[in-house]
Amino acid sequence: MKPTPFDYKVATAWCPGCGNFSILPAVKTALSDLGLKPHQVLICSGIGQAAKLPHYMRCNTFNGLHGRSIPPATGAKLVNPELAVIAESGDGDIYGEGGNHLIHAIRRNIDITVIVHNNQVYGLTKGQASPTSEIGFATKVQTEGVKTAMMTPLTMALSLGAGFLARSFSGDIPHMSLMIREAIKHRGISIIDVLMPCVIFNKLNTFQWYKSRVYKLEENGWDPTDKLAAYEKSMEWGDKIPLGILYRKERPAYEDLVSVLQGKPLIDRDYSPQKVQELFGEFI
Amino acid sequence: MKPTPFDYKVATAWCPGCGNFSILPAVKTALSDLGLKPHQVLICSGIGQAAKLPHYMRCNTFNGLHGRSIPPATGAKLVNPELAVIAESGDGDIYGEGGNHLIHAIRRNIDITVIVHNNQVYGLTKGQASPTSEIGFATKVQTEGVKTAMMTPLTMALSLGAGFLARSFSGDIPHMSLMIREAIKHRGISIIDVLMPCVIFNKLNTFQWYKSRVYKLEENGWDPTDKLAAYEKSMEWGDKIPLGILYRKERPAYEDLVSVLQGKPLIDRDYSPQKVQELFGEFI
Amino acid sequence: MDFSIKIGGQAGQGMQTIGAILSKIFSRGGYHIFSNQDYQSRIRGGHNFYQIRIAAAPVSAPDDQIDLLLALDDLSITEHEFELRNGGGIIYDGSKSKSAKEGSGRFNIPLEKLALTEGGKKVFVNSVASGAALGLLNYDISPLETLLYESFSKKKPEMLESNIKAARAGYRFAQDNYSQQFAHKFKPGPAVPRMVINGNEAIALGALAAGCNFFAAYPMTPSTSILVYLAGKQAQFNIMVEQAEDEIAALNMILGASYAGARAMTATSGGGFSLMVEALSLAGITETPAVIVLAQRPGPATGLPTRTEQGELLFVLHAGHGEFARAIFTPGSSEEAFYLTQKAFNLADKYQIPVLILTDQYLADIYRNIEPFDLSSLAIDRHLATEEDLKDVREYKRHQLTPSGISPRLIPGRTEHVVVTDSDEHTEDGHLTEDLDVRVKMVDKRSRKYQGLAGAVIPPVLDGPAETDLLLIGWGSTYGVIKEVTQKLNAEGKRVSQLHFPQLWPFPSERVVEIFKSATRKVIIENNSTGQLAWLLRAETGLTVDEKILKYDGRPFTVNYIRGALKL
Amino acid sequence: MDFSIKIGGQAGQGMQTIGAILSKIFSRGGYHIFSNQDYQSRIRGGHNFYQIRIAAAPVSAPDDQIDLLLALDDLSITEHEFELRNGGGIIYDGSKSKSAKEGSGRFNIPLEKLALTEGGKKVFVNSVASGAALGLLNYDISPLETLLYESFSKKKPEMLESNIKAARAGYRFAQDNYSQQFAHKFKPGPAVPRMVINGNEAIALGALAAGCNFFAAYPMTPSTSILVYLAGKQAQFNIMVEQAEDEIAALNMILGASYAGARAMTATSGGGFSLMVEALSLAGITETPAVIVLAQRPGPATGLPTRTEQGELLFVLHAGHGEFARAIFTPGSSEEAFYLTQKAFNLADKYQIPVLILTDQYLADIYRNIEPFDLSSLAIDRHLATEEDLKDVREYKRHQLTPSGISPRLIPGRTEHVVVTDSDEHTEDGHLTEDLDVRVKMVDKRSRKYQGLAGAVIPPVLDGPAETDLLLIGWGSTYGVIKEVTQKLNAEGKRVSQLHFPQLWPFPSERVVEIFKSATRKVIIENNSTGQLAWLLRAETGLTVDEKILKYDGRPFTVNYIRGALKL
Ligand SMILES: Cc1ncc(C[n+]2csc(CCOP(=O)(O)OP(=O)(O)O)c2C)c(N)n1
Ligand SMILES: Cc1ncc(C[n+]2csc(CCOP(=O)(O)OP(=O)(O)O)c2C)c(N)n1
Ligand code: SF4
Ligand code: SF4
Ligand SMILES: [Mg+2]
Ligand SMILES: [Mg+2]
Repeated sequence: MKPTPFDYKVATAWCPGCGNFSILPAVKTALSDLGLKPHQVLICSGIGQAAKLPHYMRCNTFNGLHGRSIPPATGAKLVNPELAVIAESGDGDIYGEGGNHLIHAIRRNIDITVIVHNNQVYGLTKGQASPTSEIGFATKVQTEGVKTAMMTPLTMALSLGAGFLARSFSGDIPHMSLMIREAIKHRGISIIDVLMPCVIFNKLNTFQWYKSRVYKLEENGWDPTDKLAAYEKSMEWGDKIPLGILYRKERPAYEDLVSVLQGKPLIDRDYSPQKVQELFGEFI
Repeated sequence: MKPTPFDYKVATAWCPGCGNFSILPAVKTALSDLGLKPHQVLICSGIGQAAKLPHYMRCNTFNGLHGRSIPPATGAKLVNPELAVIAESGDGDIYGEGGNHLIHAIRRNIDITVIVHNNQVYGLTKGQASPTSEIGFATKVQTEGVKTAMMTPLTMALSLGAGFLARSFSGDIPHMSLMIREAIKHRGISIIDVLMPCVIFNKLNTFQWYKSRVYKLEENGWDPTDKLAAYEKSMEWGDKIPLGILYRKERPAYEDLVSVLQGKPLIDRDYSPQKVQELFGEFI
Repeated sequence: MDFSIKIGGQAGQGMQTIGAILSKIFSRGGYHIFSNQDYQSRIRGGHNFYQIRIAAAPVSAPDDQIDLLLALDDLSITEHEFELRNGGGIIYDGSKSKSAKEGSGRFNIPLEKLALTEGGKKVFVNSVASGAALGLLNYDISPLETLLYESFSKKKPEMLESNIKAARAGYRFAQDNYSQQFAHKFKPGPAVPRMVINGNEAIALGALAAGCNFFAAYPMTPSTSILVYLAGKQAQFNIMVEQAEDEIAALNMILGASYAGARAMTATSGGGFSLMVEALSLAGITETPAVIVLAQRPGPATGLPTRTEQGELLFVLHAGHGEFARAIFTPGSSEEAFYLTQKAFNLADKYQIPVLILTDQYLADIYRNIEPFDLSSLAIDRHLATEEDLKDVREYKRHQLTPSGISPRLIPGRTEHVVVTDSDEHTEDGHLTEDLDVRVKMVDKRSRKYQGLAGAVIPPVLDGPAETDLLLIGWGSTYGVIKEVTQKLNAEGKRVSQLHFPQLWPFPSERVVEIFKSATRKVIIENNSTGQLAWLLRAETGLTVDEKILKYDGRPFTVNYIRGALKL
Repeated sequence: MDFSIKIGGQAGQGMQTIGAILSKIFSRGGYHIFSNQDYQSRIRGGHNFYQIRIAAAPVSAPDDQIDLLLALDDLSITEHEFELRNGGGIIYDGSKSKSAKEGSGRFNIPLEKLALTEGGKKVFVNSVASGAALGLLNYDISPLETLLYESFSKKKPEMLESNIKAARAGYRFAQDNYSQQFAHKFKPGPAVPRMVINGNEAIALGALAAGCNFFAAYPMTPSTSILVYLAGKQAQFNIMVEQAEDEIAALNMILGASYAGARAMTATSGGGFSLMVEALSLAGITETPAVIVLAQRPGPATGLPTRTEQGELLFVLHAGHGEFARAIFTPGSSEEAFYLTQKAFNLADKYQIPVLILTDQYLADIYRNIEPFDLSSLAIDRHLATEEDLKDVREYKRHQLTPSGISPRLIPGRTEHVVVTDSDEHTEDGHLTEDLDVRVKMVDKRSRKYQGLAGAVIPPVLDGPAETDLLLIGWGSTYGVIKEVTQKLNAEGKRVSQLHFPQLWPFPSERVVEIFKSATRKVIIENNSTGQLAWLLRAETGLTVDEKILKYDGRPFTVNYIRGALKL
């Protein structure tokens, strides 16, 4: 990997062989290829193995609560819009505990990028099923195997009107990096579901399992503007799993629509207690 | 309305003209037409004007927290499966505050019926936008009109694999009643989005507004088994709004899959503290 | 002069409109006013009332009795008739009233008919009724006309004329038919520019005066009016108001915004606050400033959504897992609500902590007309890292260990430094750590903030002699009513003092111990069922009180209630 | 005899497996064992350890020093070498170790090589190491073979032989090469059927013994092992275990289940509990029984996910908006964890309240070998409405006003009555009300439960003379270590007693006041930074202690730490 300004030398807490190791350079090169500097980027993460990512690079970091990476990203972006804001966490975090924030963030369409490290399992808490675990996947809690329908998150996101949806795979750093770049460039919320092996707790969806199934949409003349096609495609899972930009549509970002957000960043405007005087008349 | 065993004479706290008034008899007749008795039915509701419904009829009632009608319904149904269990609340409650429960309840597919009184507004808290409010809908909080995408809840539910999805309208009691009957008969989770006017806070989506737009799918030879068609149809909104069973597909309910749920209701089995002796060996 | 009007009716009948109109009119006429509301958790129907007290001297509590009942429905008569003082009267609409009997002190005014004939629509009943009340009192009608002009000339000019006609009709009818029969009369004095403002509006203004630029909330009575008020000021005050999908999002959003440089606030009630508790703890460990308004209502759970209670002091004090510093403000009046909210932001920024403002439905909704806030000495103190702080810094450390416990704070993106923080225990540079020595240092660092916070605590307000026979102790919204009780008892020659707490955490122990020394009988008055301040007082000082006067029926205290309980 | 083995290495190297094997072997050999664990919030790498104390007499705390270090990596040597007592030794694998030097007390055993040659895979290192430890001690190898047989013969028969071969190889190598150089030797005594069980397993067993039939939770360290344990017993014990989408759902689900007739429980840690706080309040007003286990870890927020703290006592005490009754159990041992959990369900059902079980990572994970639980006197008391209760009832009232505050409880669907409850304030029949007289009656009814609850409170356990020079006070997981300190000091001729609280709410004030009278020096020992019990004690009784010994680095107390702090 060529060096980037985002490099930060520190030991990680990931397991040898974990997919997270290749997501990290993909994020760093994407940011650096976009010409961003560490202080111009904010990563908000939740809790889980994935959520540790920003600790292993140089950038502004708000590592908050499990399931809650998106709300702080929302707040930060609205007031300090010059930051490139990424919400990054695991599948349990973003699709499970934090599901409500995801669905409403899609509706809100603020210019943030959501990167989900989807290992189809709860890694940090030692291997329980996540919303994306496959039916039949057995764990110490799901002793008879998972019985609930596997979530296909991009299908759900599409149904809520998301304007940028992509899938990538931790086995392909250039592809992840490209997806992240495109996602950040997209105005409005963008969501990237990154398939990655958890070598410890997911013995079903292994590196090889993914490797042998994934294929690239862009290599197959995919038209990412066709919503209905994207809907069908988003559910493709099994022998073949599509990677790439599933759907892309420009729609106005929240920031473009809300009057008070026009002009200087909110945090740079002038505030004076004395201005409140203007309101006294209402009460007299 | 013909009398039902679910009738309960009490003054309501609804406003004159409110759509809730006609949902109530629809629920009661549906239950009574199914031959159910009040003690065999449990309605779990949240908080809001809609959520007051079970107080105005005779049935088991767990009127819980705002946004949380589905989890108690889930718990109750799993242990006491002979009850017909309904989760009933407003759009703010079920699609807003409680969104995460809805999406995971769909994945879980327990045999409960979710009835959403969708007035596209927060009624009880005096008229803020809800997730189903239309773009441009102005309120005292959304002073410039709503800027976030309107949720089409059935699209989302479909994308999560729901097996019974219907829409009805408070202006048509027999239709609502039919939908509720079919929903209760459906094994697994069923969701009914009931459009209803809020005469006080929603001056856009009025009775007339709905009345002039709704049409019945069943009268148009609709095939509720075609998922892709259902997907497209679920997004139809504006000049024409479809009512009826949008999608219906049998899929195994959670209760049919989980071993411990086979046989007698959990609450009727024998429990003895002394049985724990069987486990001592593990520890010795 | 001390005159009370009660406007009663069903939700949706416009009691609030009439109440607001009359309050402003009498305020402009130089009177002191105090008004409180009682409403149910429904949008139409039921029974609500709005009570206005009009007095020559400042007043700070509702009267137990009334002089004029403006009954918009029958129930209002049966419910409140008995509250009338001798010489009081009832305005009602005989055409709508089945039970009301004519007779002395009964003023049958065809409110609806006049609304229809003069304005053409039922909505004009509000203006008819306001006019009628003024007519009965022989008050000048022009202040009402002015007010209607101000309200409608710009926003709904087509409604102006009908309103004025309706108001005049009501005025004339009352004057012509009944003004002789009603003993009370008063006239406007010289205009005084006092603000008729309630607790929530004062909080909203306080936030604006603090430069709050991000507010996220989820609607919940009785906090919603803060959300609504601020939403209306977005462009004018450069504040983004976001309705969050739930309360969890609301607090997490404002933490993100605050981290990113905003001055951020949220407001909610008990149920919503419960959902914020995890993020409160996040504010604690990430040292992110946040201002959180909790407008209490009776619990548990949904409880009584539109009533009042002070049941969450101890909850707020210990809310959040783990141990971390916070401050709790408990304003007792619109003035305190304003100044304390403004201060809360400075305190939150200085100590990088959550500051909680505990109010309740009663304070949220009571109106008093007060002197306009003095803005001259207010400042926005961000306490951000200075160039000096960063002079020799190569790698910025968001959580640098310092003697005060306060680390230099940078806004991400505004320097070349990166700002790193974490919900896990972390090193000085904000990265997660499992080094247990660092853990201890960080806990100690965060608790050291209490040294500064304790020094900055707003002392309890002692009103009355230090040597006292009876000390009446309260916090938050009971301030006004205890004040009136104290004044009355003193006027009767008793030696009584009031001790009011505008801040309860850090607890001002030293000062309390001192005050307790010279007081004989000590009574705590709280709108809850357990006596939470009494408990806190004992935990912090070992002191106990002689009695607790508690009320938990969802209604506020009244002067007579407290006097009765004091058995003096 | 009192011998401690520490097994150190990286996450994933199998310290837990080796620790569990050795613990059982020595337990079966008639020894008393105590083991504790220290691990990080990661799945592989880092540094973890597992320490086993093996003694002739009962032991209830870790030793500060060790006799044998089984170092699976280099770091374990550098980190723990200094803890070795004279005559102690280190087992390590020279081929993997860069820094370790040969020498006296250094036992270089080719663990990995033996695993590969004997078993063909690295995983057999666990068996090699277990064998090596026994070989060094000249302990019999057959208990190890038996255990391996029990573990593998059914579940993974293909692994059995290799494991036994590996174990034998390790045993033999140690015996042949080093057993002469290691002074410590011990042999199995007559078999004693004690249970090697940790706090979480004891809680899970307690729940099963209470007939818990619904458990919903969201995974969170250190509570997850309760979820995992119960999930494995679903069919056998007729308990449904559901992984909820979040903690809000978890508690709301169990409230629905409990309402519908189940005995329901959830377990979580601080962050998850924060999210449950709203539903806790719902349990309060709907009077729905619930058992909630909160396994504490250091906060705030994510804090130190795998460490221990007692930082949430006051949070749990006041958690939830509004005021409502609850009970808080604070077990100090596996025995208390079991019996109190079993009791919690009966108490929750009787008073129709939430019962909170406060434990922590330390208690959750420590193993002791204890006498099998005495099940003979345990019963499942549902306290449901009887035929008698319903005899003359035409319309059943779920929230009927009664002198005890407890209303007859019916299971929906099991009679022709309907069971109605509400998060709003409600009438006796469960329907929402805005009648403020009813409100007061309902608040009073719910608080009356405290009369019964206070009578049923488990008194604090006083161990040692009532007249004492030194009273060591603690709650929850500090029980064991304070017990050892007390025993040691008494053995040295000092007059010391221990006061342990297995239940902290309702607070057993009377008994404490009495006990305090005859104690001279009173010291509270808590695993937190503020002294939460000390605060509660003062709030409830006005009493203060002479000192607080606090620890908040995420690690539990040790005997020496407390002794040092006592400066005796
Ligand atoms: C409120 C809350 N609940 C539970 C946890 C415990 N927890 C930490 S990480 C995690 C799941 C992690 O799964 P995922 O998000 O998929 O991340 P991964 O470790 O697989 O990368 C859980 C449940 C927590 N920290 N906070
Ligand atoms: C945790 C929580 N947040 C907020 C509220 C306040 N609240 C009560 S009802 C309601 C919205 C109601 O809207 P909806 O669910 O659409 O029901 P409607 O009144 O429109 O039928 C809100 C926000 C609450 N009770 N609890
Ligand atoms: S547990 Fe799984 S996801 Fe977590 S670091 Fe290890 S391999 Fe990666
Ligand atoms: S506010 Fe709207 S939804 Fe609520 S009762 Fe009135 S009309 Fe119906
Ligand atoms: Mg994961
Ligand atoms: Mg609604």
